[in-house]
Amino acid sequence: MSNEFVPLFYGFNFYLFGLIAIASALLFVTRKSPVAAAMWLVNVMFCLAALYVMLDAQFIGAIQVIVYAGAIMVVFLFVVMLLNLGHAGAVSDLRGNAGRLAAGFVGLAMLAEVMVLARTKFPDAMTLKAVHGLGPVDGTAGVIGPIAGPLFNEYLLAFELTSMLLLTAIVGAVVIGKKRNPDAR
Amino acid sequence: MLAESLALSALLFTIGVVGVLTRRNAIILFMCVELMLNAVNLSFVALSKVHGVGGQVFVIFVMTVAAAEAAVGLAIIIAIFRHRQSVNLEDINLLKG
Amino acid sequence: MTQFLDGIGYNGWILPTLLALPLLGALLMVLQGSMQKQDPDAAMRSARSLAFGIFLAEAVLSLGLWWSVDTVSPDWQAYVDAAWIPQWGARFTVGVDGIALMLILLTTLLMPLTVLGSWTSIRVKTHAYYALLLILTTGMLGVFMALDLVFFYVMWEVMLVPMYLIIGIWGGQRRLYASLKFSLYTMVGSLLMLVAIVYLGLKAGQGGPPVFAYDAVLDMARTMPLAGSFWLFGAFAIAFAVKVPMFPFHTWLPDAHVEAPTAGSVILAAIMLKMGTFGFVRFAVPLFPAVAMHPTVRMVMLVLAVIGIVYGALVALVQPDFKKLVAYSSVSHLGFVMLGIFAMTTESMQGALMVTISHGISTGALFLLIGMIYERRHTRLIEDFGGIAKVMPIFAVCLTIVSLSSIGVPGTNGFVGEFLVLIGSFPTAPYYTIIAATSVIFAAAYLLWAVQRIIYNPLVKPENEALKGNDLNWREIGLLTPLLIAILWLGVYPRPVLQKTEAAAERLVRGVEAGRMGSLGPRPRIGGR
Amino acid sequence: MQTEPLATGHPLADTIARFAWLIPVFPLVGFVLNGLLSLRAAGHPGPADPSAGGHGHDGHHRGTGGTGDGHADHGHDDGHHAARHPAAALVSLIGPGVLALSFAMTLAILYQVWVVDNALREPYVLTLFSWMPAGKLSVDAAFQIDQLSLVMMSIVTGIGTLIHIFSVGYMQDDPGYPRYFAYLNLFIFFMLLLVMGSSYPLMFVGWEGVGLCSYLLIGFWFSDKANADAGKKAFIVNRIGDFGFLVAMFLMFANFGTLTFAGVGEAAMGAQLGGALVTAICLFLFLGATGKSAQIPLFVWLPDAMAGPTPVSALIHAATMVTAGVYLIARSAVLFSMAPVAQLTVAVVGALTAVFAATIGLKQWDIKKVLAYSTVSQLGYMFVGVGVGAYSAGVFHLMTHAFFKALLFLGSGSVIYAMHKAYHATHSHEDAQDMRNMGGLRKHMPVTFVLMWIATLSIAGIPPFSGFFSKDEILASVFARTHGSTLAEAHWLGIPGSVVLYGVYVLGLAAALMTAIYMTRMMLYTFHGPNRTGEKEAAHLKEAPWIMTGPLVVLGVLSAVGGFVNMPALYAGEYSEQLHAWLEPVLAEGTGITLGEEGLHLSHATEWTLIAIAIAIAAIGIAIAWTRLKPEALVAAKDAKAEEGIEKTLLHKWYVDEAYDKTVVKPTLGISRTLLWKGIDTGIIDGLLVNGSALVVRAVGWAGSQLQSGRVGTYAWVLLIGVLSVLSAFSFR
Repeated sequence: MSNEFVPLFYGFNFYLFGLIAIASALLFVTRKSPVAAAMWLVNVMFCLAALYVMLDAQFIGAIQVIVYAGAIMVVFLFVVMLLNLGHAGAVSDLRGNAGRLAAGFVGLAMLAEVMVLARTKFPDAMTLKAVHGLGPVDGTAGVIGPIAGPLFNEYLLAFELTSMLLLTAIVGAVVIGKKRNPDAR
Repeated sequence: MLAESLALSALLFTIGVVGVLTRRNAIILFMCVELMLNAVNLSFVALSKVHGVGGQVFVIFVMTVAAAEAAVGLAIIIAIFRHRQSVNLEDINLLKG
Repeated sequence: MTQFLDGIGYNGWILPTLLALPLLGALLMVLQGSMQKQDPDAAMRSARSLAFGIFLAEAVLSLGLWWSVDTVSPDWQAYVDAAWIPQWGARFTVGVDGIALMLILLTTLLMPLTVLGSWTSIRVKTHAYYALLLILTTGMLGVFMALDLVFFYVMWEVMLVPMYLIIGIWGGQRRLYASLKFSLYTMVGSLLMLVAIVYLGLKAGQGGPPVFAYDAVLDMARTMPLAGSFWLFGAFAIAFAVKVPMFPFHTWLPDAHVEAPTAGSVILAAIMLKMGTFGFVRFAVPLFPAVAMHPTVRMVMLVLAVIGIVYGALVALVQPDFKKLVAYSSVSHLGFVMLGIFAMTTESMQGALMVTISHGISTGALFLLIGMIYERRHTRLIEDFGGIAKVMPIFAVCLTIVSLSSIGVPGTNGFVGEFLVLIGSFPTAPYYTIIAATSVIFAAAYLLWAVQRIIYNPLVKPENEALKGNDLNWREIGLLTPLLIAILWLGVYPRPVLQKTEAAAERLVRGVEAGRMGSLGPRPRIGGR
Repeated sequence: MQTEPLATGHPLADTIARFAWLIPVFPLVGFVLNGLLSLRAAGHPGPADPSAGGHGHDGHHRGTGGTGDGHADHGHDDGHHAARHPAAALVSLIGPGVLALSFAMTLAILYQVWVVDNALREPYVLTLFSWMPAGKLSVDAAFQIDQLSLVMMSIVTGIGTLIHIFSVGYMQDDPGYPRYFAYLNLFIFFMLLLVMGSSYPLMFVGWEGVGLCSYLLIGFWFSDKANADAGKKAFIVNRIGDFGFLVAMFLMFANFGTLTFAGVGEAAMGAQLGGALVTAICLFLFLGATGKSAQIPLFVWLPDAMAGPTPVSALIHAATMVTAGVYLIARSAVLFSMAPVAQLTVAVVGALTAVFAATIGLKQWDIKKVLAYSTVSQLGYMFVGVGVGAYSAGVFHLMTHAFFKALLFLGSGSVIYAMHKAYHATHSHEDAQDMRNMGGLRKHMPVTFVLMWIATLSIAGIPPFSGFFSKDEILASVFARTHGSTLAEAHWLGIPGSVVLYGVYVLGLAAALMTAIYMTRMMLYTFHGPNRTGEKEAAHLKEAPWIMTGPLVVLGVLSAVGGFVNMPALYAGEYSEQLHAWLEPVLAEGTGITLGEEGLHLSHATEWTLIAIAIAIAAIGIAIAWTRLKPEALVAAKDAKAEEGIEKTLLHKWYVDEAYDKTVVKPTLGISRTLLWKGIDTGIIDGLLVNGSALVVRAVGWAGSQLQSGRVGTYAWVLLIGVLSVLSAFSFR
């Protein structure tokens, strides 16, 4: 990518959304109130949707907005309100200074690790082979078609299993979340 | 823009991790996990530009699983809250055998 | 007799049959047990008769070995070799020589007696108990006849489980502790041995599929460099030393003995401990003669053997529990065996084997006697007795004879073995032998003192006076008689046994002597027929 | 390897000696029969199910259950006079009968050897079967018939027969009567094995066997703890000696390659005179002998052994078993003669024991204890004899001692029997063995009185009784070897051998003096003076029945004339030294080494002087006791005051038992219990190593379980740290 010509506006927007995403994420993890945190997370997701679009994954960007920001986060907020946890409690749920320091340290260590790993040459057995028949996305072949093809051919079984998973999750959520009648026993 | 995307992904993932480690509220913890998943999704999408559309297919799977996880996880949180009147993880040690 | 046995092809089928019969018996036992569940007394009666019948059949069958086995021949006798697990290179290979012959006969002849010893004392889950005894028998016989290292190891472990259960289910107060200690000790040792066996098998396969055949492994092991074989010897030696048990590994024995039911103690002392010494004679020493006879290694083994002899005797001196006393006396006796093995002369080796056999007989008889008195008095503490000879004279006579045999009074089997070990060990290990010989004093002290406190002294305790008229019954006399005869017979005329083992002992000694010098030398046996 | 002569070529091979194996077999048969009788009467087998309890069976057992209802007090229990054993008559026939058969057989062989005397230069070895063949070792079950073993066999079977007959009277009323004879027969069997065996291991069988029988017989009345203790003590102390015997055998086999008497003797001839090897072998053999023959330091068991029935004391602890050590050394004559240092050790220990035991004998009140210490002392004498290489003199004293000491013990048995009967008749519980309760028995038991005096004069060394000749010969031999022998030239602990021998001679005289004193004291207190038994009891004192006094008379005759078989050449002319000549084929080789080529000869004047000194010492001893001791002043045991000072020390036997208890027994038990068992076994091995490793495992497990808090937060931390570790493992390869 780096050897390609990158238009200035494209690059500006990319960095802009990236910085907003980082800032929102930081705000998200530091908010006391769950509602505020959730709002900042939604913001992160919007930024990511934008980035997806810029990375020639328009369909993913669309469902990012619809599924994540629109559905999953709404469920979160719904639960927060259902349990009446909307405002920060008397005691912060944040850990003490030591916990925060350690967490920061772990985070830094992870980043460093990723940097080192990026320069590491792994043994052949550990590297993934390119999947045959799936060429790079060229952005001209339409938005949905390139994804739909593999999804309903190579990954059909996985796709169907995912549907099973969703069904199970729905049933499970209903069963778990159902208020038990104390007299039922 | 691959390198920048991956760097952003790593950064978001790390923030998610730090969030998981620092928060005690179960719901916020869940959200942090969602953030981490999103970070991973970003790298998938970025890499699909080079390695093929499989990455995007995978993102769809991840989202599905995330949705399922959110549904079940939140149901569990509700159940626990009914039982303990708290979503603070320090109060919850049901995993202990 | 030999002709008749040849006529029916005895040597061709006897060893597999001896292994299979108890297993079939165990199956039969389980079937019978599942059919009648209601009346425990009826179950006990049917179970013990069935078990006795099977063991008797086994004993009668095995007797033919006495004539059919040519102990002088350099070949393995009654050799059977069949494919077993081809993927691992493990084969079902069995065969005997003079040494194994004696131990197999000891096992098969002793087992019916252990059933008689459990006749009335085992009252719950009788079918399971006898089924376990039968499986245990297969394991023990398998160890003595195995000529494939993997088969040997499997049989070695097969023994462990039934014994663990026998102690753990039918044992005394602290049975769980004792059974766990017993199995953990043994397992630690046998795992080391497994590693060594796998290594040897791979090495003997020379890059191809592993080979576990005894003869092939032996040839390979003797050519290994000293440093490598040192660790292998160590792995084998620890496994066997735990079983023997040698000095620092012996503490499982008193607990296991005390807690085990009578038959368990008898088998443990009479046969299972011999697995350890047999292991040294069959595997650890001949496979790695250069290590075993290395001055330092040999010194360590001799020192431990002698410590075991004296230490076991001294600790036995102060035991309040008679069963524990006998257990420690076993440590002492087995020390003699180890001394004989590592002194490595023909006389001492034969003596070691003689001690092995006679310890099996006399300690087995002692445990049976303890079981008999325990059934009557429900105590084993020496101080609880006194003056028993007055109310149970037959018991007193038997206990006296058996104790004298254990002490090693000439004219009993105990003397022949000890004397041969000592006189054979003296030329190669004089100082150790002299220290070991002091145990003739301690042995007399601990056993006579205990015997005095049990059957002599005034009869004051009312519980003991109540034993009047409750002397040994015919079953118990019948069960002790073969043992008493064996004690006196082996003491007065041990020649048949010594003759049968002489060739094997001599080949072993010469082979080890040669192996120590670095040459291949005569192996204990070469190939089957 | 074995140098045994071919059985066919031997002059004895075609004679009755061929059946010599019957001699020990007779008593063995007796043992089996009597043992079965004892058991048959003793118990019926119990119920089929032992845990079902033994009640309701008592009815079958009335009167037969006890095998040895011993009594706290020596023999005859009050309640058991009616309990004479049902098979007593049969036992009385079998017990002494088998012995008589053996004795007759021995005499027949003895006669045979006498006839072919000159031809029997080589021992006749009768091989029965191969006992322990293993590698180079080959031990045969074989009997050796030669002059020495014939002497011993005659003593064993002859005196054994007499004592068996005596026992018929003495033990008749004991409920354990068949058991008693079973043990006694078994003892004779083993004793014959000991003296007839042709090799050291076979001798060892007999050696241990007699120890075993001694154990059983001492503890015959085992219901008394003291008796059982004494039996056990005898066996264990003997075992210490056996250890020496064993080591000696190991040394012989390792160096000579054989264990037969003939083979070892031959090999010893080739060894170096005074070499370390033969010296070591001899010292270890002597350790064995000290155990069996109750010498310093292992003599402590013999006095306690008097807990057994008195005929047992006579047979085992005076006449036969305790002399086995002397026999052992005589048997190994060549070996010992090759090791002068060991010989001197034997002589010195023997002499010290003789004196030491005699001092204790001076103050004992129990009549059997006096005799016991006297036995120890006389055994010391025998060791002096064999120690200085005068093997035939040692064997001679062994023989005469067997006569007079058996007589003394049986006589004391008669006395005790009478005392017991008397106390029993009056239901008194006084001690029937305490001399302070006796006195004046002369009137009541005249036969015993006369016979006991014969024995006393004999042991004191008054001519012409047998003891005089044997004792004199030993002392003369010691004196003769002070110059010119290998002993005189050797050094013992740096002291010249001749000096040592003079010391031994003086000690021997001292012991003789004390022997005369304490024996006279015993006679005075027992038979002379007023009676202290009690007025009522005195009426019941009477001579024992003839079945008991009969053997006493025979022994009395033997004690009186037994010495004539070996009179010195000085005055006996052609009748001199007959025993010496008889034993010459067996012992001459050994004696020859000690004395050199020509032998040693004392001048007549010296010999007469020595004889005079010996007689004078004995006479002085008797005179001292006769004049200084006042039996009239004694009071009965129950009124006696406690002794003080040196008397108390002597009465308590120099506190040797106590010292052994404090220095050996207690520490051994203590170390075993606290250090070995509780310390090493339970503490270090089980506690530290076994439970320690278990503790480590448990600690690790506990630490692991703490991670299992059940809190997601903790898990997240652990997970991440794990991921980090794995990743870093890859990145920093």
